[in-house]
Amino acid sequence: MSAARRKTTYREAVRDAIREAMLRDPRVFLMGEDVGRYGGCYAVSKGLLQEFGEERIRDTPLSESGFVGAGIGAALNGMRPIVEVMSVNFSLLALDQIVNNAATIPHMSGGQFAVPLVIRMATGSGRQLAAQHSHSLEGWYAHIPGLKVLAPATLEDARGMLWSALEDPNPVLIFEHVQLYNMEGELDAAAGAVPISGAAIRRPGRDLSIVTYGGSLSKCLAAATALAGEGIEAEVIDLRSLRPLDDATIMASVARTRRVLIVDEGWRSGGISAEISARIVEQAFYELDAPPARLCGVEVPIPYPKHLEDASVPQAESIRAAARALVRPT
Amino acid sequence: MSAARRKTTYREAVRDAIREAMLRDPRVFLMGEDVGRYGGCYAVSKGLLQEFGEERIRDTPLSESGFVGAGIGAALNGMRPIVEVMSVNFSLLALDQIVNNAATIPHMSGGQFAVPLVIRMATGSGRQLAAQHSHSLEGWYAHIPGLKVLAPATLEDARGMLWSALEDPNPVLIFEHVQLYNMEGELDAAAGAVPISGAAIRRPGRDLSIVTYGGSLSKCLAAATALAGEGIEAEVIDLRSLRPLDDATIMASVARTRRVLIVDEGWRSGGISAEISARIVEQAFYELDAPPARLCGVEVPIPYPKHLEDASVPQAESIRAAARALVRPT
Amino acid sequence: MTAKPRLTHNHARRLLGQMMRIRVFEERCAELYTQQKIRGFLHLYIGEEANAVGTMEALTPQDSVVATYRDHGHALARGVAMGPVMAEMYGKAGGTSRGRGGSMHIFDRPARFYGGNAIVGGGLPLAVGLALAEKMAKGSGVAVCLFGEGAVAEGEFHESLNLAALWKLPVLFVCENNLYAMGSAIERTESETDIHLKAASYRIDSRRVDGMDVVAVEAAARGALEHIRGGGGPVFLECMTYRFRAHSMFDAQLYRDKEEIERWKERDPIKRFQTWALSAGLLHDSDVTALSAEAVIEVDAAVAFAEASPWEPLADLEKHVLMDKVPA
Amino acid sequence: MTAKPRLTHNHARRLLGQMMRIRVFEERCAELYTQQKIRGFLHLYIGEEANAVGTMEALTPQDSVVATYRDHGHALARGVAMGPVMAEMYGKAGGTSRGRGGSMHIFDRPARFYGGNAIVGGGLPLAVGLALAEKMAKGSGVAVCLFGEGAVAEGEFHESLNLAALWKLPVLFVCENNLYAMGSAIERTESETDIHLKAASYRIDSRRVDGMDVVAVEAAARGALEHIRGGGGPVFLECMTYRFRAHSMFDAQLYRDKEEIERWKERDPIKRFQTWALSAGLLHDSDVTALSAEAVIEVDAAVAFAEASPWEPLADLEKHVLMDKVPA
Ligand SMILES: Cc1ncc(C[n+]2csc(CCOP(=O)(O)OP(=O)(O)O)c2C)c(N)n1
Ligand SMILES: Cc1ncc(C[n+]2csc(CCOP(=O)(O)OP(=O)(O)O)c2C)c(N)n1
Ligand SMILES: [Mg+2]
Ligand SMILES: [Mg+2]
Repeated sequence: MSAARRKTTYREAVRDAIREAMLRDPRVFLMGEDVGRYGGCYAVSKGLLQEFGEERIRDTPLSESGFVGAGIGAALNGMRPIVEVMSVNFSLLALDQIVNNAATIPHMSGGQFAVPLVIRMATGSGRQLAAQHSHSLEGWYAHIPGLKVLAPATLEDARGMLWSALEDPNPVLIFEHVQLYNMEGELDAAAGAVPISGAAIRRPGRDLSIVTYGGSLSKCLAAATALAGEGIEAEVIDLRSLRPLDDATIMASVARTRRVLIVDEGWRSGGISAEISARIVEQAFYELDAPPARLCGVEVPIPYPKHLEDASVPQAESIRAAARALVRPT
Repeated sequence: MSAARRKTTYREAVRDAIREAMLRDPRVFLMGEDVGRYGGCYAVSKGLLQEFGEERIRDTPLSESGFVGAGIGAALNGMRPIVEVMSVNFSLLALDQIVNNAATIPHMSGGQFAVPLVIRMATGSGRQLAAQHSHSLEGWYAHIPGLKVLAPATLEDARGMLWSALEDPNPVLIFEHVQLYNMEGELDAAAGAVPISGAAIRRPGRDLSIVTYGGSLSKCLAAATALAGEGIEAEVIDLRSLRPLDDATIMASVARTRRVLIVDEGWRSGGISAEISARIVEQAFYELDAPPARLCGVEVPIPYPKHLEDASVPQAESIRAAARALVRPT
Repeated sequence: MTAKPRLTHNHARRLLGQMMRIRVFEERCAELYTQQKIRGFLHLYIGEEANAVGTMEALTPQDSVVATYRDHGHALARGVAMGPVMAEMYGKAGGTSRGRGGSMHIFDRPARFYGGNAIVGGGLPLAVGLALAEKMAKGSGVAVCLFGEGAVAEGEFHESLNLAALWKLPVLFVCENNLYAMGSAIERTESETDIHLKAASYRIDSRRVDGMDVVAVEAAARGALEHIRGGGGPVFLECMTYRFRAHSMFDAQLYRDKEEIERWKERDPIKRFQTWALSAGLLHDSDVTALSAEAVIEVDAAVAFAEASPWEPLADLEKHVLMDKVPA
Repeated sequence: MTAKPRLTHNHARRLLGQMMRIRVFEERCAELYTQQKIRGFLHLYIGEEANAVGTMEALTPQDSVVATYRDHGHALARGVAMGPVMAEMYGKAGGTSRGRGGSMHIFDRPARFYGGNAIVGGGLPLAVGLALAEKMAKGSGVAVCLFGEGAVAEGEFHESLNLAALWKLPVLFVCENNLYAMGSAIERTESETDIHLKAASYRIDSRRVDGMDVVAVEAAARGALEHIRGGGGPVFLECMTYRFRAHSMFDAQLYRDKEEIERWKERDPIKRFQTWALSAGLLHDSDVTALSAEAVIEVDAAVAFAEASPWEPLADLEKHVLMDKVPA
């Protein structure tokens, strides 16, 4: 690899993104439970307190509604807060602020006030944290008008989405999958902001489109590699943004492959996969050779034991099987 | 009408259902903000305090998380609480209790504990209450495993679903559309419990299926009547339960009509309509003459003025137009 | 009545005038509601005017305000123009929020008026955040948060008071304790009914004030703001008050008796202040007559403004759901 | 050390034994975690045993218990069998929750042990509800709710305390104040760091107890339960304690220094009680040796039980998501 690339992890990429934002804009600050002294529940913000001090790396009490609401208020009054909620399950405590305030104030005020706020949270299963720490509610949040919802699945996006989100005048939720934090790879030393609209084709293919995001991307890519060995070329689309959805990229891919598998760790019923399926049939019904297929989380509060947890969400092997069944129905 | 039928309203039907449950089972009680002295925000529980006393018609402070959680605890300990949350927007304050506790404890405890709790809330737009009082989040709740979600749209269901919900060992959410409370009609004087599983065909038809629920049912029926004048016979399905969904009734109807319009006041993206559309293509793709169509709420925090509020959600006229376009595409 | 040595004629005239215009405005709103010009919920502020007027008198333009659904009185006292407030009640495009919010959601950028929040307690964290931004940016503004005593039971109250006190933020909490939350008397919702004690338990400087006495409220607000601006951290004022009307237009008031209302009406903040100012020679009958006439004229004009204002075009329904820039 | 006149040999033996078996169990859990037999988060209770043991000693079988994610100690003290608790930590079918909950979600119906709740503050409303049911059904049980001082900042704490006090419910709140919430020292999270005062502001009978003194905790719990059973309403105990280990297994403890930990270790509830009981002649060296051996034997057996327990079949993944009846 070129000298301009360096090894990093997803965790470090997020940290670098926060550091960059803090350096670039004095209005930016990070606020959340244990982001400071403790270094962040998932060690994302380790070292930032020492660098920026406790005003701007602001530890909060356990008060999700209070400090998320305070983030909204600070955004209304000129700041650019990054609020960290440790885990999406805890964000339910702040839902009033997110849905009833952040998402409505711009419209309800007739466009007088914007809420340029970023809320980061960890999401997803895979660490055996059981039913109050493992859910994937990003697709659920994507139902709410007034919000933008991002799911960085790569180092580039972990590094680059934050600044774009902070520049957006709207409240943006960024979901970081817990299994990604340790993901290693190389990143351009000069890596910076990336656009936050638009999906990305992470692997081109002709036989089917696999639409996914976040923690499921690497599983889909692994499945695609395995499928290639069977002669099935899967195109893998990383949604990147769950709200808004990039219909154009999806439809263009589906028009080429005529078959689509949507993979999503969230619960199946009423999940984001259903929305994608519905849009595909609305916009590309006559180009489909088969109904869009969904492979989603099993509808169960995530159980603790590994064999049950693994079985609760799509895995490379089940993705491969679903893709194969779609392309070569028996 | 026969002597055994009597005039009533949806509001009275709910009240009668509560009264019946209170009389039948001493473990039942009603708890919520202003359910007692005030008689309920929408006057549903008027008079019940006088009849049953303040222990069992229990006014609570403004503490949605506290009293919903208390309802869960009481259900765990042998009671059969009916908890009223004034409006679905306020229920966001109690979401931690509903999603992280009520929906998970049975599974998380390995089946040791059930949560036989009913939560009633008002939902929907149409009263010009604007962006913090008018949303339709029942479809959103239907994403959560461990919950059952009901939407009574008729007097019979308003009267009959509550007791069945109380007999269910699971947490059941009942959504009452604010525009229905004043709905008048006749009800069998002996009306009582009705099963809570299964959709109902409210109007048979051969040309298309309109799938809907709650506050949109009467609009769909009005549209169907008007469509009949144009020679289009719409079958109108009232889902009644949003979780679980009654796939069989939907698919059987779609197999007959080959066209389906899903009508839902909730926001379109990621709403319950997307799920229904996805299921239909998964289960009945080759029986469809056209892609399932959705007519949903516009993705906007509901605005106050009547013309904008009306335009935010499906109305009989827009339903009729959408149905016509589906059956007679231009 | 708290006698304030430095109360000038002009100031007395201003206080009375502010209260009167709010009263006349609100009474007109009640009429307009029965005429179905104003729809949805409507929460009249009649009887509680001294709280908003006394508080807002003490503010500077840099201060920000977070109010409840009972916000028209607050907005008028804060100096938001009456025409746009009335147009908002109508839902017209000339309204403060272009009609999208209605009576419960008055927002006004020039006045730094951040709603009009209809989730009870939901405005408190916003005020904390406004104050946090102010402190971090070394601004001089104070965030003033008005709410009813019903909000005190909500978790968001608790979290907000703790944050404000912990971080010594420039917030003035103004609890309008009108003894009822809809139909729930405070004894039936709070284990500690002395709300100012409750606030003190967060180590917040906390005082109880006669909310029917505009001079007392103003004096308390001035004192509080001085303390806050001096870096002393948040202050909590519990204003003891009463609403003379129903909670909203759908309320049969089964939960309180007429005598109680009548007793409180004897303490009507307008009548009391007027009587006192007249007897103290601070105001003359002619002032009262003039103010009263001015209020009617202003309200008439506001109604005319609202009537004349157009509706937002249907085509703009989805406007402002996402912003394309942060307004400067 | 609080000397209790009526402390018998048997009782002293029991208290020490309970604390010891929890300590040995927890230390074994730490080992099993490094062996990856236990996964996920694991929150050790080491150092805090006196709180659970002292409290649970005072309970009757009708009482119910609501705990946190630091719940293994609570469950053992409450009398939940150690084998199933260990099997739950493994995620095995023989676990209390058939393995589905893991270390943070011990539930046990016979012991009326309602979790194992991993949302900080989330158990408080449940306890209020358990107590409400008890009161409405005229039962004699008390709902005991354990939680850390970190939970005090949450809105659910506030709402729950108010409800319990307002309705005079039979709840015993036990705040295990170990001075830190993860890495956040209490001074950095609470404007009022005296938590028992905070509780008192709800007009709840509230006391501070030395949580490193099992006898003091038991005495306080007994007193509290008497008060509650007598219809006096809820009681709040603030147990001053300390966790000797990291918050969970992923914690580098950057937020406190070793000396502080060492200082608190001198007050180790097991060592202290043992020393005192020996010197007071209540226990003999042979008791200590025996208890210590018994604890190891019990933990060994629990590990064997967990090891031997099967996994839940994959086919049962969706079981219990919906119940088909309310368990009797
Ligand atoms: C979270 C929430 N719960 C319930 C309501 C319904 N509600 C509107 S006003 C009100 C009473 C509030 O009383 P208080 O805070 O004392 O204010 P007041 O109306 O007396 O000025 C209630 C229960 C609401 N708007 N928000
Ligand atoms: C609502 C919520 N927010 C955050 C967390 C993450 N978290 C788990 S334990 C903990 C600290 C709790 O401290 P405390 O209540 O004092 O209990 P302790 O761990 O000290 O026993 C935090 C922040 C959580 N589980 N739930
Ligand atoms: Mg009030
Ligand atoms: Mg602690």
